[in-house]
Amino acid sequence: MVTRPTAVTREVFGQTLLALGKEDPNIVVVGGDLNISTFAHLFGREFPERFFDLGPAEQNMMSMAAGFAFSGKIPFANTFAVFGTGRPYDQIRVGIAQAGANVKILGSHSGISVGEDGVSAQAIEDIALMCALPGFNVIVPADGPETAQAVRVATRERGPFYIRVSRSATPVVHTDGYQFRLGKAETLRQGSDLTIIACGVMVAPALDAAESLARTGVQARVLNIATLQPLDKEAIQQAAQETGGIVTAEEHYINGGLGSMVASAVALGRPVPVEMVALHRYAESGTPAQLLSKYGLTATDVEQAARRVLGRKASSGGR
Amino acid sequence: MVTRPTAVTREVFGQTLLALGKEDPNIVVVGGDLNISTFAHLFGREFPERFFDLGPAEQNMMSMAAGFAFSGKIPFANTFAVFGTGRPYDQIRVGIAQAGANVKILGSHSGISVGEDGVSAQAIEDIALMCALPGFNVIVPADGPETAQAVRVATRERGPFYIRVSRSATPVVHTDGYQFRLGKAETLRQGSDLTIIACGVMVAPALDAAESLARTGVQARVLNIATLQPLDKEAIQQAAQETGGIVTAEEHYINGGLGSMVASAVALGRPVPVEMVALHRYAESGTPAQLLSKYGLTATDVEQAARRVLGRKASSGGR
Amino acid sequence: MVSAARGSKRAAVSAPHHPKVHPNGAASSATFSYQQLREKARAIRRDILISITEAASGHPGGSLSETDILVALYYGVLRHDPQNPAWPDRDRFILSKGHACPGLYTVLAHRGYFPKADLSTFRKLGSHLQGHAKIGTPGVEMSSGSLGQGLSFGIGVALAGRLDKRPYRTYVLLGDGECDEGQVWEAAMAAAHYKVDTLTAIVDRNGVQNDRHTDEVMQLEPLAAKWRAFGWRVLEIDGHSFPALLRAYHQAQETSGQPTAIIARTVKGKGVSFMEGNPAFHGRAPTKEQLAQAMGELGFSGAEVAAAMKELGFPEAKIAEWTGPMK
Amino acid sequence: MVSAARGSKRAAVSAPHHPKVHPNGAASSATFSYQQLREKARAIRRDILISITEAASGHPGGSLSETDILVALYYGVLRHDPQNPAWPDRDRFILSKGHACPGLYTVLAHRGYFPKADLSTFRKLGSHLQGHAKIGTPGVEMSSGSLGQGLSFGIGVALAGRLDKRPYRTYVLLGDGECDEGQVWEAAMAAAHYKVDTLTAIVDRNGVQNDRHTDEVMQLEPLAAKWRAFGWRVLEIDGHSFPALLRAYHQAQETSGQPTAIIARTVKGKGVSFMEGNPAFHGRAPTKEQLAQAMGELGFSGAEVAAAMKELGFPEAKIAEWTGPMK
Ligand SMILES: Cc1ncc(C[n+]2csc(CCOP(=O)(O)OP(=O)(O)O)c2C)c(N)n1
Ligand SMILES: Cc1ncc(C[n+]2csc(CCOP(=O)(O)OP(=O)(O)O)c2C)c(N)n1
Ligand SMILES: [Mg+2]
Ligand SMILES: [Mg+2]
Repeated sequence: MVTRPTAVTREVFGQTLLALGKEDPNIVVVGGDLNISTFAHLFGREFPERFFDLGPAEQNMMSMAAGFAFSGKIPFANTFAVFGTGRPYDQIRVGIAQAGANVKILGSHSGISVGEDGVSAQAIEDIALMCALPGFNVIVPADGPETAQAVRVATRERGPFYIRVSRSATPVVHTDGYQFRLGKAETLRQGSDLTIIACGVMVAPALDAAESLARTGVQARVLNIATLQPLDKEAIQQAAQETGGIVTAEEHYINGGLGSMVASAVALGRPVPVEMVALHRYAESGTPAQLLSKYGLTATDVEQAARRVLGRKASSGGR
Repeated sequence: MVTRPTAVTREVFGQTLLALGKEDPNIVVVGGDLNISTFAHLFGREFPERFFDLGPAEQNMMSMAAGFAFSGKIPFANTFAVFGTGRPYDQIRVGIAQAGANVKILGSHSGISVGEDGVSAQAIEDIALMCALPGFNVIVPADGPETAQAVRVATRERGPFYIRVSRSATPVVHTDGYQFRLGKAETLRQGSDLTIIACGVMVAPALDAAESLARTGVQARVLNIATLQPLDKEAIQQAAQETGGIVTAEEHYINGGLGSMVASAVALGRPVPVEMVALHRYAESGTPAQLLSKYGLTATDVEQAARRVLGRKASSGGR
Repeated sequence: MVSAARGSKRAAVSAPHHPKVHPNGAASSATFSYQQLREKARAIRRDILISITEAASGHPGGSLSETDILVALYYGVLRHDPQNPAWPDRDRFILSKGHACPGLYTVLAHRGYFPKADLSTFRKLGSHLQGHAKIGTPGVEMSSGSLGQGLSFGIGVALAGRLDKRPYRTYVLLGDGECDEGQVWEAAMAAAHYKVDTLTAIVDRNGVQNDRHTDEVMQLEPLAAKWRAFGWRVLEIDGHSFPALLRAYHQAQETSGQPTAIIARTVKGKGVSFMEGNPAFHGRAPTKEQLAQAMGELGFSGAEVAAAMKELGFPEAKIAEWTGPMK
Repeated sequence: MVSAARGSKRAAVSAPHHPKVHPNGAASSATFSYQQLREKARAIRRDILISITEAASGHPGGSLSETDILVALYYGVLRHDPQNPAWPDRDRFILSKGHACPGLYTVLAHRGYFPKADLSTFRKLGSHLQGHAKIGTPGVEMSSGSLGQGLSFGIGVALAGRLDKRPYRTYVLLGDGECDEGQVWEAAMAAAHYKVDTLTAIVDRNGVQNDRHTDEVMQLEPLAAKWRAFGWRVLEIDGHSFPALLRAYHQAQETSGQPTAIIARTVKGKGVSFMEGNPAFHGRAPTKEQLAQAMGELGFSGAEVAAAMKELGFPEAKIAEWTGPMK
């Protein structure tokens, strides 16, 4: 495996938000007593008059954000992913999604890599929730550089955005010049034997798995799909067409996330075998590394899924 | 098209709940000021001491239900589907799903067939939400008889259940002797050219579409999948294997519902072409019939999707 | 800008009769007497009921209870320009209890935000007059339908105005049943914490919610004490008295350092005997026969209703059919 | 069953020393002096800090502020049986502010619900002592971690008891920051509406929430007036005084027709100078060095800490390493 530099995506969010705050006086920030954890306090320290902590009162926070948005502001609502999606879901749905409000939601501490705090804090359903809202842009950046770009793009583009970041330091897979393109899959590695499609913290393990496969002569294409909605169906269908098998990898419950959306795109295009690396149940407290391993979200799990796909391709007499 | 008798599934819920209340003194009902609409008031009239209206305060309602459940009661929480899923989602997630509480949630007025009340009342994401909760039983009955059975099964089986019913009268596709089996797909019609998989109010249009297809010599299998979680993957994979193409039909947004879960099952089994009849955006006010037609949820839409599948089967040189 | 002297017969109410003549639509000179406001309210109740009857669904009870609250605001208090609903300095009115949109729609139509004829399309496919008020309709500031969200939204609106140093005020109308929602109290706490004194909440205290009376479903009293304990100035008034309403709005405008809650005691279904205080008409449309009776009780002759229906865009045949049995 | 006379030095506290000897685990005769309760609390604070230090994450501040509240309950008030946590007639304690579970876990372990050695597994893979208290751990009544849900849960528990004519009482501990959540006020309203007088809420009024002080994040005062306006009897006490705590619990038991809220003024991080009133220690574990200082401040010698760590199941090497620098 390659040793990669790491970055804490929530910290990158906070720094980017601070930088944007200097550029655009219309940005306001609302928070739920977790601004230090999300690094939104960096903005709050610099621009106290544009920073509103509402305490743990997430419903109020989201509807307030909608009110700001329809008064010409660009509000960033920030908290843990669980408290920024499920807790105020109805407020997001009616006041932001259905209204088409220009609200940006940042959910930090997503997935099981939250670690020790345990299940209540581990958002493993937020992608399903946010992708169930028509018109909502849902972004799961793979690393620090992509987070910075995603936050900028979300600020620039009108409409509702959800951006999902992590608690722990995660590997950096992009170089500094990287340009994030909203709604577009990114090919991180060419290959024609199968395609590994990943998002968020699973992109690095996907690349590691591809490396490992390459050592046995298997060339895996690797797609980073940071925009979960709108989904780049064409890239997925092209990958299915050209490589004949797909593995998805995400730090999310098996239902409603990347896997099921990719499976839908594949089934609507050229059907090929798909294997999914995802969560099948609630996790627990533990270190991030322990949990990722116990619950099946490692490079090895991705590689094994890839081998299953290759086996299924072979047995179906596929290309 | 066959003319079928109709029943109002929310009314069947209310009547069944009343009957169960007579059988089991441990059933309690919590509601959110919509008990007349859900017909839970039938229970409330008969058993006022076991009936608790909390007003529109759905978060409180759900956590109270959890408290009842862990004190030996079988609580039914009832309200509109939007207010029984998204509004108190975090309470359901932590207090019911993660805790494994023996709570039964009844969401009425689901889908766009709510009609004139408009988008805020139209639950088109509730299946995605509830299926994103590991271990949550999610049932979307096709008609009155199945609703009655589902409510009984949910009462009998331990663990969290979500049951989704409708506002309007909907066609009855089951006879009185029908036995609902939790977690099992029901074959409503045999056929080998393709399979139509539907749930809820889309089951009747699926049967109508199959009839229409039969008149042109196409034999469509029709599966009613009332249990969305746990999903009967075997039946789906067998249908894919045996019929080579699948259409899904649901009154739900395209993401996270029946279609995407079926696509996942198919992609994990034998990949075949799938077409989905589902919603692609928010609807609006209108009569149920107008909306179902405008937003593409009619028998004709199912039939057209079936013909697309047949076309794709042919062009891929499939079986 | 409003001054309604206590006990006076005429309200010195400033509001634009012809908004277009005013630069920015802001300034205003026309005033309405209490009698004129009452007449407006009567006409608006009429059109509310006609449009709900035509839709054959909708929420008459809370629309009739809120009518005077809205008429006082839109004809006596708000600085607004119906020709320019996006005017940045406009006062904002936010309907949190969005099911009662027939009241708002009818006031907006009478005020000139959109043609009155639109009222006959309420809840119909393709209409901008959705079953619950939604962003997109001219004059509608918030998407609604899910209770409890409006006050929070209003805080955002009001704080944006503070940041931008705009002079506007923000008014939010809540239902009493709606106050069961915890989000209302989250918002109440936050508005006081941030001293949002440009924000006024009006609670339509009609004593009835969806299924039953508020006392039966969820005891709200002492409601004024709740708002006070959450840091608000509280005014308790008769929500059907224009002098009281205008005075209260005025007092709210003069309150600084804290937001103001106006608890407006009203009658659900106000003006129609069989709807008054009757939970059954929270969310049910009247029949044609019931409409006829209601029109009579509001003091409208068949001819007057026919004229109104014509303005609302109804075809002759339907006008004849509906108003035939009316006196 | 509890009677702690005002000003008396000894609390006539009934609680089982050896629960197994009591039929159903209910009856109890042993009493603890205030001094004994204080000693218990000191030992529990010690073990809270040891387990959080070992976990290298967790929430010391709110665990230390709630310690006396829990000790008074578990040693002086609750009718419970640690050997039979499912005893249907047991009094229920519900920790709504689930992040402060180290306090609860340690009290439960000291009370005998599970081995003290489990405390050294807190937050570790496979442990039943999850980062936020969760159904499944003996003595834990509710899954938590998301603020605002416990009081509602408690209403369900209490009403189930009323339906089943069981004698138990239900106690719910809330954080003060937690009271920002609207759900708390939904529950407050409902508990009063349904006159759930077997329900007691305790607010750990430590003045600090996650990021900052409660006054800075969201003004809660006048907090007692809020609960009163929501229909509750309110008792305001010193949450670190055992006489005051026991008296308040007793008064709550004697209140009928309405639920009781005990606003317990506490110090976040109580007992450890650098944690007291310090938001930084809301959710951060002490270092080994900080633990050593804390142990000293609580009055424990290195030898005493070593003995405690042994009971908590730590290996000798770690005990030596940690307690070496201690006095
Ligand atoms: C979150 C939410 N829960 C439930 C409902 C269903 N509902 C619609 S109106 C209503 C009663 C509202 O009563 P009130 O606020 O008193 O309205 P008014 O009497 O002014 O019409 C309810 C429960 C809703 N719209 N939103
Ligand atoms: C719904 C929800 N929002 C946010 C959080 C994150 N959070 C954990 S503890 C905490 C502060 C709680 O403060 P308080 O209730 O005063 O707790 P205490 O001081 O007793 O530790 C916050 C905001 C949460 N756990 N749940
Ligand atoms: Mg009302
Ligand atoms: Mg606190």
